[in-house]
Amino acid sequence: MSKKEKQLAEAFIAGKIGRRELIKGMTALGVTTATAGVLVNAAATEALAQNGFDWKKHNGTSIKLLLNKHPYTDAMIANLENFKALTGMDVQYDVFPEDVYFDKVTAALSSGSSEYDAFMTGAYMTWTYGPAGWCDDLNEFIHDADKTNPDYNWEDVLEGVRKSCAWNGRPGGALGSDDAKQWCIPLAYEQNNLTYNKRIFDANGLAVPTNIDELMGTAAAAGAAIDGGYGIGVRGSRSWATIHPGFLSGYTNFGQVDLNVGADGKLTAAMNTDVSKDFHSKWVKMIQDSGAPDWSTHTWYQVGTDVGSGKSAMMFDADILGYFMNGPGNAEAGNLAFSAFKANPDAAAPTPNIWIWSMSMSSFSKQKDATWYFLQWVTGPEHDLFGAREMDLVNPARSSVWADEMFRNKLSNSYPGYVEMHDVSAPGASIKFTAQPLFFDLTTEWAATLQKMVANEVPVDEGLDMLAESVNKQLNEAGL
Amino acid sequence: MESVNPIERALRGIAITLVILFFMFPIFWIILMSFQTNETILRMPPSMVFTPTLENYMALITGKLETSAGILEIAFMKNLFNSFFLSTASVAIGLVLGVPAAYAFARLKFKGSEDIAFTLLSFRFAPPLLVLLPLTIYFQQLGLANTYGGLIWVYQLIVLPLILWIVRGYFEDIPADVEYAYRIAGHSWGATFRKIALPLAGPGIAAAALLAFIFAWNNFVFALVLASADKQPVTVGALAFVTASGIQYGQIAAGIVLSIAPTFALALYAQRYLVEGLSLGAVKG
Amino acid sequence: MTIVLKDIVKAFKTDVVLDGVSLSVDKGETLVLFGPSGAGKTVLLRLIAGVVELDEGVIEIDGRNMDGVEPEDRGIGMAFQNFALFPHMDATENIAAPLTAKRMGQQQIKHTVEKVARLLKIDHVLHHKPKELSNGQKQRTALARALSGEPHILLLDDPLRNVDAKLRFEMRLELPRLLKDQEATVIYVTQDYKEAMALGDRIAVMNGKGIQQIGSPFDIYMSPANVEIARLFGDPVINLLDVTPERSSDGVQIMLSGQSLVIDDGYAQSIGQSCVLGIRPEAFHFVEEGTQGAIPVSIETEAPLNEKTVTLALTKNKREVMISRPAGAPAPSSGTAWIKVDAKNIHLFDRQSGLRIDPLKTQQAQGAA
Amino acid sequence: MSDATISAQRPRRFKVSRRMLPYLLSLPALLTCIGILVPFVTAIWYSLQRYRMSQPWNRGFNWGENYLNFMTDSAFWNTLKVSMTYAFSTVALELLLGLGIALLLQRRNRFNNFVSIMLLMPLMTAPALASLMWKLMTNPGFGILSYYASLIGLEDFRWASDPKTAMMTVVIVDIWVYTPFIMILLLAGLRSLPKQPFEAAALDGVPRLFVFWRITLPMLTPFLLTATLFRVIESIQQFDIIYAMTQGGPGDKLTVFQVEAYLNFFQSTNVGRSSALLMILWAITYFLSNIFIKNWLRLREKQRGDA
Repeated sequence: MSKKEKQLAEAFIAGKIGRRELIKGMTALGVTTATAGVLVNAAATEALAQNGFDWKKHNGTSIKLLLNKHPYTDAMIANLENFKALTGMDVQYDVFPEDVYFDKVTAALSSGSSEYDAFMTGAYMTWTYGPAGWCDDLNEFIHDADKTNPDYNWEDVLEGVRKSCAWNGRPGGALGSDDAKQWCIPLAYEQNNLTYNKRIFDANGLAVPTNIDELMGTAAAAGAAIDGGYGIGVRGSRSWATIHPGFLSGYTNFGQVDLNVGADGKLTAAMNTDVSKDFHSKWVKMIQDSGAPDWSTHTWYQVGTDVGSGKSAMMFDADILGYFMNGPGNAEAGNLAFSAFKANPDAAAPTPNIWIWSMSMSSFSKQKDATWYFLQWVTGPEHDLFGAREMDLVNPARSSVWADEMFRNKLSNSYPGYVEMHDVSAPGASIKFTAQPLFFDLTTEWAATLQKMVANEVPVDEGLDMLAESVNKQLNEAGL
Repeated sequence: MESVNPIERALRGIAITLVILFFMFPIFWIILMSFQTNETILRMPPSMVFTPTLENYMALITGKLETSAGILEIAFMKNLFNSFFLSTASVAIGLVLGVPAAYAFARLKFKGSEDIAFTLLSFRFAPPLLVLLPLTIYFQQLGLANTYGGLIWVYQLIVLPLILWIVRGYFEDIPADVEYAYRIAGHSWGATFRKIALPLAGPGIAAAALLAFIFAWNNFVFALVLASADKQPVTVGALAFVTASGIQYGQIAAGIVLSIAPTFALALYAQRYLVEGLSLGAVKG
Repeated sequence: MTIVLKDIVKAFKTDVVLDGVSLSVDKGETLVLFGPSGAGKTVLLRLIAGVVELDEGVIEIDGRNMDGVEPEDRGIGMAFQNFALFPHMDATENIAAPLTAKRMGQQQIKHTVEKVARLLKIDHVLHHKPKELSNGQKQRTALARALSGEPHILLLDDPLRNVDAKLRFEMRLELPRLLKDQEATVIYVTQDYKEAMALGDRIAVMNGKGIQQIGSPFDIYMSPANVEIARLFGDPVINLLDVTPERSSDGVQIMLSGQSLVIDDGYAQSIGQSCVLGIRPEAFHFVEEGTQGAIPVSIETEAPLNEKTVTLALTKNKREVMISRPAGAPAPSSGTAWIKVDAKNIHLFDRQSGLRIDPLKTQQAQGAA
Repeated sequence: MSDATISAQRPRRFKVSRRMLPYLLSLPALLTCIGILVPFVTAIWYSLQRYRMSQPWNRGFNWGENYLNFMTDSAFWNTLKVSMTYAFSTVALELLLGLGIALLLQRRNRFNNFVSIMLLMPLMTAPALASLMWKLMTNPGFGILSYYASLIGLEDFRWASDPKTAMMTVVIVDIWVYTPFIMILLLAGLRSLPKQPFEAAALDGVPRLFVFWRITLPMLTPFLLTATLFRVIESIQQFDIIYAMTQGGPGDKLTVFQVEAYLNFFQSTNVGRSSALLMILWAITYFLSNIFIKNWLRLREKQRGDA
């Protein structure tokens, strides 16, 4: 970077000039906004380099990452040069589309490949990877002052998110318990809330629903109002991913759980209670009445694309999906609004289930210490802040970033109501599933059962009883 | 086969039109789509009237995909190259291994030849995943994981049985006497193979190679499981257009068009081998 | 080059084609393998050529065991019944195949090909692909290819089978001279007895897994070893009549339509046994009514056959007989006629075994039985 | 041949090479494939274990238990049913359609040749990408097929998303991709048939339907068998199209063997069940292919014998 650019960036870091001045100054120098962000962070990185930690310890080492194609990855790659400059390390990476990403991770790890040192993952996946011996407990690194730089500030990571990534490996064991192992570290996370099309809502005089019954009503009304569109987008493919967003968030709000953990540690199915049946009936009816016609193939991107193109009036899914769909390139850009949502009128607060994109260290890595340098940098406050301010690293997993005015303003300016929504639902946000090794089997079967219910192939009560029976059988067979 | 009956002619015409419509329309539509932006693609009702844009192709070729979240790097051209390299190399090796073996099975009846031939063919019948899943582990141990060499080896699973089966039929159809005549004239086995068997089975070999190339090109799951990103073919690469910031329908379409183009060009170039060459008795005349 | 076959056995799967065939061919000799299709002639030729493997037995060429010697090392020229031309090469390249194998120079190859082509009158179609050649031209090309390398052994597998009658006739005249000029040892396979007679120094008659008779054309024609061979040689086919020789005052006699035909005393061994009497059509001749021993027949039809004329007639017992005479010789053409046969010109076969009964070898035959 | 005769004479070298030649020629191909056979054996071994990667402590041999469990496992029977339905409906329809088109294009002329090449396009499209195309075309939002369906009164036609039409939709995609394969094989076959029987039949005024059943079809049988063989085997092992279209859904409507096994391996990491499923699939394909190949070889021998 030229000297002038550097001066501008340093002035900004030191608080001498504001963001507006910075961007003005940078633009005058012919630098785009995104590049400006990287430059600013270069300055921040320089500050980091002076915190007394031996950043150059692994100078010359090269590590390789396995990454999912995602804006978080884009943010990581955009900032990578700064990490290389900071440590003198080289970072290679493979990026795979999300459709095949996790299969790729499983293929690499199950074969014991040492090709990748670290990889992106969700917390659910570590329930497989951890016990299988494919990823390491990162507590050993986090709490080792020799290996972790003093500014890392682990406690800064949102507690619910942080603990959701830790599990003691015992089927049914509580997440974040004292004996839990930190299988992964959050990059950013998604809460499941309502994203609705304000234009459609306003035009048809619709109010933002505040519980499941209102949601059904509003969805039906909105669906009737949109020509060739439908009321509400939720996922429906035959996959665990159908269960975990809106569906589980609403389900949990009624005090329901997926599994009961007995006193003896034995797991049993818990989804065939009366309350659960009631919730399922409503959910199924909502999809039948006002869901997408091809709901049963919908994954997050159909749900998102439809709300972004105005095909659907709202969605109960990841908040960041609403964030992206409100951005340029979408027909409804700027029309989307956000609202925290509690399905149960009697509940005190929303209980969003969360998805956490995080980083894990491969147990097969041959250079774990060097890899940890990358992990602490990429999950550290500087990169988080950079990603949140300059790229699309929403929702950042650190409370310090949420406290950052610049980030809050950026969000509020472009995405009104987003920050408020986050603040309302964040306290109740965590993973609501019971951690256990059959997670994917049970949720996939759950999704398949939902599909059958929506297609009227099986009544809700009967379907849930059958599901519970099947789940119990599988748990039993697996010795859980 | 001479149809003079006007009703029959009309019926044939209608049938052939329907066939062309069914098989060609999706391609036609995807080509149209590849010249549109997301905006015009998502219009309802769909319309054939739009201002064509080369944006999608430009993005693929330059590898820069502009999205709301900024510029994304995509490696589509690299994928295309991988497809090309993997398919070509696999077919070449498949021919080197398969053609002599096919000749042995066809001409030099030997003890257990039918069994060995059947065994080889039956590899085609092993479910790919059955082999693929454990193979990841062995490839890791052998250092073949994520190498072109390893992939080309696994591709033999598709290529080799196909070549063996088709080419063998061709060799069998060459009258043995023609080869005997050449041997008796004083030429060695090798010369006979080169100068008589190979040229006469040429159309069959070309057809088999072409088919094998298509099947290799179209493969999806082998590379997906066994290779890292920089070795992925287009079939996997085309999925990369699904990003968190939306599906780039136009680019998917352009990607599909670009991935069909090479195989199709090859088929056009070698069409006489495909249609005429696949007839198992072609060399009898 | 001599060729010696000893106890050749060859089976395809369970189907035994040759069972203990022995044979020897002298240097410069032309041996004709004659027999109906399926008799194993072609297989035998291929065994000698080395393109089919032996099950048992020995093949020697010039005293050298051919076991394990590749076809290209046997110094053989071969013409196939189906020509087996190389479809992707023109006639020149086809004919040159044995020459390129010898790594001859281009000039010399050209010269030799042209020479052979002129000999076989195909020098005007040398640049044609087999597809563009007529059957006759293909046949000559195949022959040229067999000859061009001047092999010491020529194996000709019914080369005239697939050509039209006119050409076959021509070639039958040409071939003997051609083969003599080659000074090669020739084995010639044919199903045509005239070809066999015209070309062979000796003929080996093959039928049913082995060789039934070897001899000069004259021997085979005059003393066929069995009914089959008698039928195979001769056109029109030999007349065969079921008879039982009996004793007569003059020795041995056979009754034909009530007329006694006294035959050689050597046939006494067969008295009272069921036999087949073979009389070649040309052994009959028309005689005046009332001639001693003449047999009455009613003439059915008459057909001129090139150099001879054949009459089909019915005996009293409604048995068909054919009588042939040189074309132009006078004969009754309808009604009842009288024919006679010279007792020297008959063949007698055992009806059960079909074997020839040789009047000169009475003792041996009896001894063997 | 006796040893004495061999050793008495010179060229033992030839003897050896002649016997070894076919083995030498087929050995590289065989070795290449056997290398790939090793994992196959491993898979058998896995299929006999209780083996879920997320529970390494539970791993151990349970011998046939994975297979025995299938007997009472409704999901397995469903998989079997779905796979069979898919295989038989695709192959039957593709054969009919492919034969029909081949007959239409049988005469050699410029137009027919052009059409037959154009019709190969779907075959050039990777099934994974073809599925993507069809997904776009059947998208209820902007898909052209959904639009046309609505024009003819099928307002709410949901293609692959509706359990009732999901199978039909993937079968259509399969037909679209693979019919050209059958068409081209049969076209090649038709065009290589000898002309005499047809000319003779035409001279005798034999009805064309009779000619078709009694002459065309029997002579085409080897080609039909080859086409069927390759298609049946590929179709019973279908993965790409179904996985890309619906990942086996909606419900368990399309959980064919390979999809089910893939999900078992990659999502549940249940290696034991996944391998056992694939072994059963292998057994089925082996059985089917055996029938086809035996018949094919017999026919071939017969035709050769006739010729």
